[in-house]
Amino acid sequence: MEEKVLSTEKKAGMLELIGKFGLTPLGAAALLTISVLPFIFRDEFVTRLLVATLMYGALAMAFDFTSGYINICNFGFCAFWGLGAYTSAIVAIRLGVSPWVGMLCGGVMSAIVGFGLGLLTIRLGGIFASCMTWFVALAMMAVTYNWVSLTKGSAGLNVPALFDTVQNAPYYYVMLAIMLLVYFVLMRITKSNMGMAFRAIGQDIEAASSSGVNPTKYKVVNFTISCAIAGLIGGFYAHFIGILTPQALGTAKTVEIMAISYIGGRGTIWGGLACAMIMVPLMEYSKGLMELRLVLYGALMIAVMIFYPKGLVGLWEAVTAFLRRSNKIWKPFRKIFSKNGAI
Amino acid sequence: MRKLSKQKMAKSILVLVLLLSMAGMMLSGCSGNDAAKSATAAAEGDKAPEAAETPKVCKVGVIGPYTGPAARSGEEIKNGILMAFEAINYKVGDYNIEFVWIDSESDAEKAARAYEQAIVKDKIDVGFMDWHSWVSVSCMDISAKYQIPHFFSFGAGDTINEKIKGDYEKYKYWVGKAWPTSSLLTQAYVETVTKAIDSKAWTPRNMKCAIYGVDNDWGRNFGAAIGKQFKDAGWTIADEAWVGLGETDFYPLLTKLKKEDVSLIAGTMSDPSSVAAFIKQTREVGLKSLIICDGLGWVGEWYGLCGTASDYVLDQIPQWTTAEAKKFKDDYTKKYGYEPGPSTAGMGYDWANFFIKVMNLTLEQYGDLSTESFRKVAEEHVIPGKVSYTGGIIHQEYKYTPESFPDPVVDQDHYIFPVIQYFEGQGKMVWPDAWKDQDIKIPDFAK
Amino acid sequence: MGEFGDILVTAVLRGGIYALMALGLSLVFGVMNIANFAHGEFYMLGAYFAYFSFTTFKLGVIPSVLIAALLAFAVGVIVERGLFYPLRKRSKKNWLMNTFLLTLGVSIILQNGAKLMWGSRYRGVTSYFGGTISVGTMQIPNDRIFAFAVACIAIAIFVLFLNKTKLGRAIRSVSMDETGASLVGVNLNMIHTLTFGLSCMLAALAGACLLPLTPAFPVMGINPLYKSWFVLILVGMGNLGASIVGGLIVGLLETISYFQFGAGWQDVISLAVIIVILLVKPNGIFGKKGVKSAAE
Amino acid sequence: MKVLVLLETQNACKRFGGLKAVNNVSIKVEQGQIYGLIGPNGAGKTTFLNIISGTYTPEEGKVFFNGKDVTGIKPFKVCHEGMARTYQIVRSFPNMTALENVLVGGIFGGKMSRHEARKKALEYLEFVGFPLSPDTFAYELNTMQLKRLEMARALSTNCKLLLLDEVAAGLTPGELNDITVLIRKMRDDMGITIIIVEHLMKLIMSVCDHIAVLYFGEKLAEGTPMEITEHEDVIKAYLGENYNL
Repeated sequence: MEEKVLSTEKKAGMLELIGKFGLTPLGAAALLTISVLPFIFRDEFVTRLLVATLMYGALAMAFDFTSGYINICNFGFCAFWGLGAYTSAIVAIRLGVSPWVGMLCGGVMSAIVGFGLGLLTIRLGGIFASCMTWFVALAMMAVTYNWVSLTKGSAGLNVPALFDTVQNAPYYYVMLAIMLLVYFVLMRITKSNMGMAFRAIGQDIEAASSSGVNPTKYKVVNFTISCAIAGLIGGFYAHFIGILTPQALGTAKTVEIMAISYIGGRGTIWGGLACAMIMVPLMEYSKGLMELRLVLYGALMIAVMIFYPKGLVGLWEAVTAFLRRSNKIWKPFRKIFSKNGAI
Repeated sequence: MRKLSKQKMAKSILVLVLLLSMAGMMLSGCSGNDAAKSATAAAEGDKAPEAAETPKVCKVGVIGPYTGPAARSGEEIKNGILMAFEAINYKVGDYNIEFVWIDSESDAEKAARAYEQAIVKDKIDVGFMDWHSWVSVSCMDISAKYQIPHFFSFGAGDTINEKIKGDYEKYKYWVGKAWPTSSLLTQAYVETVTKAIDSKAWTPRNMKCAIYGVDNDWGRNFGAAIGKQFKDAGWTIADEAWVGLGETDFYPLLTKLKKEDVSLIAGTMSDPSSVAAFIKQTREVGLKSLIICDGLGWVGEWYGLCGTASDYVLDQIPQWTTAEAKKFKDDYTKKYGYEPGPSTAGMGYDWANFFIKVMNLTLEQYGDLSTESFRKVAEEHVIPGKVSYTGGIIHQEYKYTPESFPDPVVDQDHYIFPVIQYFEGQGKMVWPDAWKDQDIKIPDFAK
Repeated sequence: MGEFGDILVTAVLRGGIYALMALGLSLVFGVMNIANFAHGEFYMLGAYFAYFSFTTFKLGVIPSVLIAALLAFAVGVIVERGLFYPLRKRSKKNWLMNTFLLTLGVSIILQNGAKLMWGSRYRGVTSYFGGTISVGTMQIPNDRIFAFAVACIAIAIFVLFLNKTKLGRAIRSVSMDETGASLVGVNLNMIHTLTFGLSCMLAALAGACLLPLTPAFPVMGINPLYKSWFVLILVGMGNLGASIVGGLIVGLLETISYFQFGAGWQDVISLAVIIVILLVKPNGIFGKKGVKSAAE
Repeated sequence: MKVLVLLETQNACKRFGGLKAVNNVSIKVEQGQIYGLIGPNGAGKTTFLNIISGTYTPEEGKVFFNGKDVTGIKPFKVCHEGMARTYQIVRSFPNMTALENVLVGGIFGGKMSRHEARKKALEYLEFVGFPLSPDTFAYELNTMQLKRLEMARALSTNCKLLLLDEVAAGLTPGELNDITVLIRKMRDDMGITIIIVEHLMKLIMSVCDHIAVLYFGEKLAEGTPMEITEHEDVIKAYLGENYNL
């Protein structure tokens, strides 16, 4: 609203500045709203729900960074999330360092293993690469189950909390910070030359290679970044929830993230976040439906895949395009909903 | 043209569905919020005068895995609890009891979220029950945060003890485990076997024993406990084997055990399909060992799954012994169409009755069923063991003491699972002596 | 015989069923280019159908198994007609990924639908035939022999069908070259529907045969699904003959690691072996570069 | 005047299983030439091209480019050396705009800054006669437009040598003319050496300076178009049935 007051020149300047961070004014406004949500609701449950929402959103973005760009569906994604969580927890417990350092360690550990995974999938493409990631993840989960002396196996590992306070708000802001970091980093990368390389090898690896793109390098870099993010968020999760079981590394979690990311829209980064904002609360509020809820969830997934493979982002684009074409009222807002920006 | 319009239609339908669902979500979110607000307003604004006229309500939040892989256990516990409260017509004194079913989905994070929702939105006064250890651990933090007393949860893992012992003041609101740590119960098997050997009922050909189990917290804890106890009793542990949840092919495992020629195998599995397959296959392979299989009879339909292969198997399971127990079983079967498991539905029923007793006591002592009163009754009566429940259909007496807490008191007069031996689908108690139906029988192949 | 014999017998019994499952998965991938994630759910349906025909309607073993297979075929046809067909009509873009997610959705719906309909109760039978026969030092129950025999017969009939009948040849031709096949007059839609139905039928057959071993419950399909994916990736996609060998290899691999390292590490070992094989032979052991190769 | 040999292969061999797809092929391509590779289907033309561009590593033999041994190095490195290629079945990045497609070549192949690459890309798109807006997505294009796009992408890698694989496949006679003009223009205006693989004689004969004939993996003959049309073996083996001039 305030932007109306500003002079047009200044407005353009502001817009440019915001745009540099990969945001449209609408996105910036949404961000502002998100960041004050806990104060609006003043409700512990809503805050906790928002923490989960942001976490799923950030994970979906990191997932999309691989699947939507280099076109390899990392079917073992959550194993890296779990790996980060376990690393962070174990470092914090064994070495007694602060959970913050633990979180970083989680990110680093996942990055290292993600680097290895990238190397493993060099020669593979499509569904074979996905299966490779899946098998690696299953193996990691099996190790977590069996390395009882370190992980306590399936009995579960008690993890120290990040804050002494019992409020959810601090966690919310940590998660928000992580989410923003993830968003900006991924936006930055995908808009850079590197992002172009990712898209090129994702769309046609041979053509990319013959145009001078080193597929191995970019594949590995992509996996490393995406897994590092998963690990960092995993570290946060461990200290947020306080207990870890090897199920965290399981396929079921990956499927959840994958569904969110795909329903959101592939190759967009922000689609996953937007979808998480809708789906996670939706699933929470429809808990009363029990199994029917999951049946509907499956049906939604199928419907999106058949009728709207571009996902929510495609829907959004269609809506804005429609408005742009048809409505004069739209005109003054055109700049705000600029096409190049993200949200 | 037609195709195009069809496509458009499909798109617009999808848009509509999405928009509707979004709207629905917002509405439910907002209304939930409104309800919460009005509830607070009611709580703050008009206290005493109106309360007398409107019936008083006590909201109980019950955690359980109502959907997801462990839904079966969740369902049975829920039914057991409902039957207990039906008997009192959902009324304690002038309070109406209302339930909020908190679905844990077998996931720590989702459970914690749902629990917090129940506390903040649905304003539960008190919490009750739970199934998985890891869910208990994550929910403990929530109950500590709001100081909502949470009574009797089935999560048996040591992680819970660890946490409570680590900071008793903080976590004392997690009032007791409904299922003790494995090691407290497994001793019974060792005693049974030792007695059989002492009385020359069984002369095992060697003192070798193998431990097996499902690869989760329950199986591992159980295996570790019983393994140690058998070792202390003079056995050597020849092998340990853990199998994935849901595994139904045990040929490799059993062939291996057969080769090692152990005279006793002991372990547990938590899902009926695995248990049944395991027992059937021991016979098929021709394993010459006495089998301890904890949890074989957890679900009612077990005998239909494994048949006479279960003869001679030792299990530690409460039985439908008393007349009340049998009546409960029949009522349950009639109502829900399948036979209840004693340790899920049966114990759910008992603990619910204990909880009703606690509620009555709370009302008596403190005049209301508020969170604050529950807190007091937990600290002053339940944990010190001043109140106990003796009318149960499964156990003699449900009781805590400061020493045992958070585990219930486990011994022959309180909470104990009898050791039983199966013959044609019927469990015959062989331990403890007080309840004994018959002596332990050793199959020919294990002699 | 000795230990080696035991391992072999166990491996063959396990592997036969894996092969049956993998065959269906491989067929769908080869012909329709769909990475089916709902394959395990058809295994689950097979078990349920067999249970109901065997216990509720008191049909014999063989009719029950056959009915289960036929019903699953019908469900498969419905799923194909209702979901994949419209998607194919709409767009073939990004087909593999879209259909993969589609099957995920199908899997979620079938799993939870089964729970909604039949509850989470375990429905199983003690045994089909009862009794055992001894093979070497082992006692093998007749039910397992029966399951293995059904697997063998089904695979044999299926291979004959693919090679000797007109319809079977049409299916194979579609798997090799879709455009070519449609040029010579093969009805692609019909073949796709038939293929998916057949694949579901094979999975259901496995589920129905193993009912005495694994009772029917909603999430029972997960393990068999994993295993059949192992097989498929190990030997290469869309390679029908090889998936039979692959089933046996995975069976052997698991049995050996089971014996050598204990049950807990079984998955780690067999996964590690598969990962290594994939590294050396990215298209699977018997995979060929070219049509439907690893480099998608 | 000293003639510079830009590309040379020495006894290149490639087998698939027992089949010798390319056997002992040696060619020399001079700077500024338009070099034609012809042969019937299955003669090993595309395989040979893949050996040159680094997609395949030859079992025996060497490939020298610009005096450097490039045998078996990765395609992207070959590209950095200054060799670009197009594909028989056009390869593009369907979900990128035409401009972005060309940018990939400029940034990663030509190692230009984004700004510079953009400027160049627009130039090249115009040069190849790309008829639509640079913001058009590649999946919207038809075959001819894609071919032009592919050539622009190849050019933007700053190549000295351009490999064109069956550039005429799927084009109408009119489009074929345009392509012929374009190929000449690339050599004449930009000084790019070109190797064309083709089985369409009309195109080859009209643009090539020098032609080599592959037949079942072996080099059957080479020479100027005139020499080739008169070569006995070639006529017997190839042109005998399919002479298409």
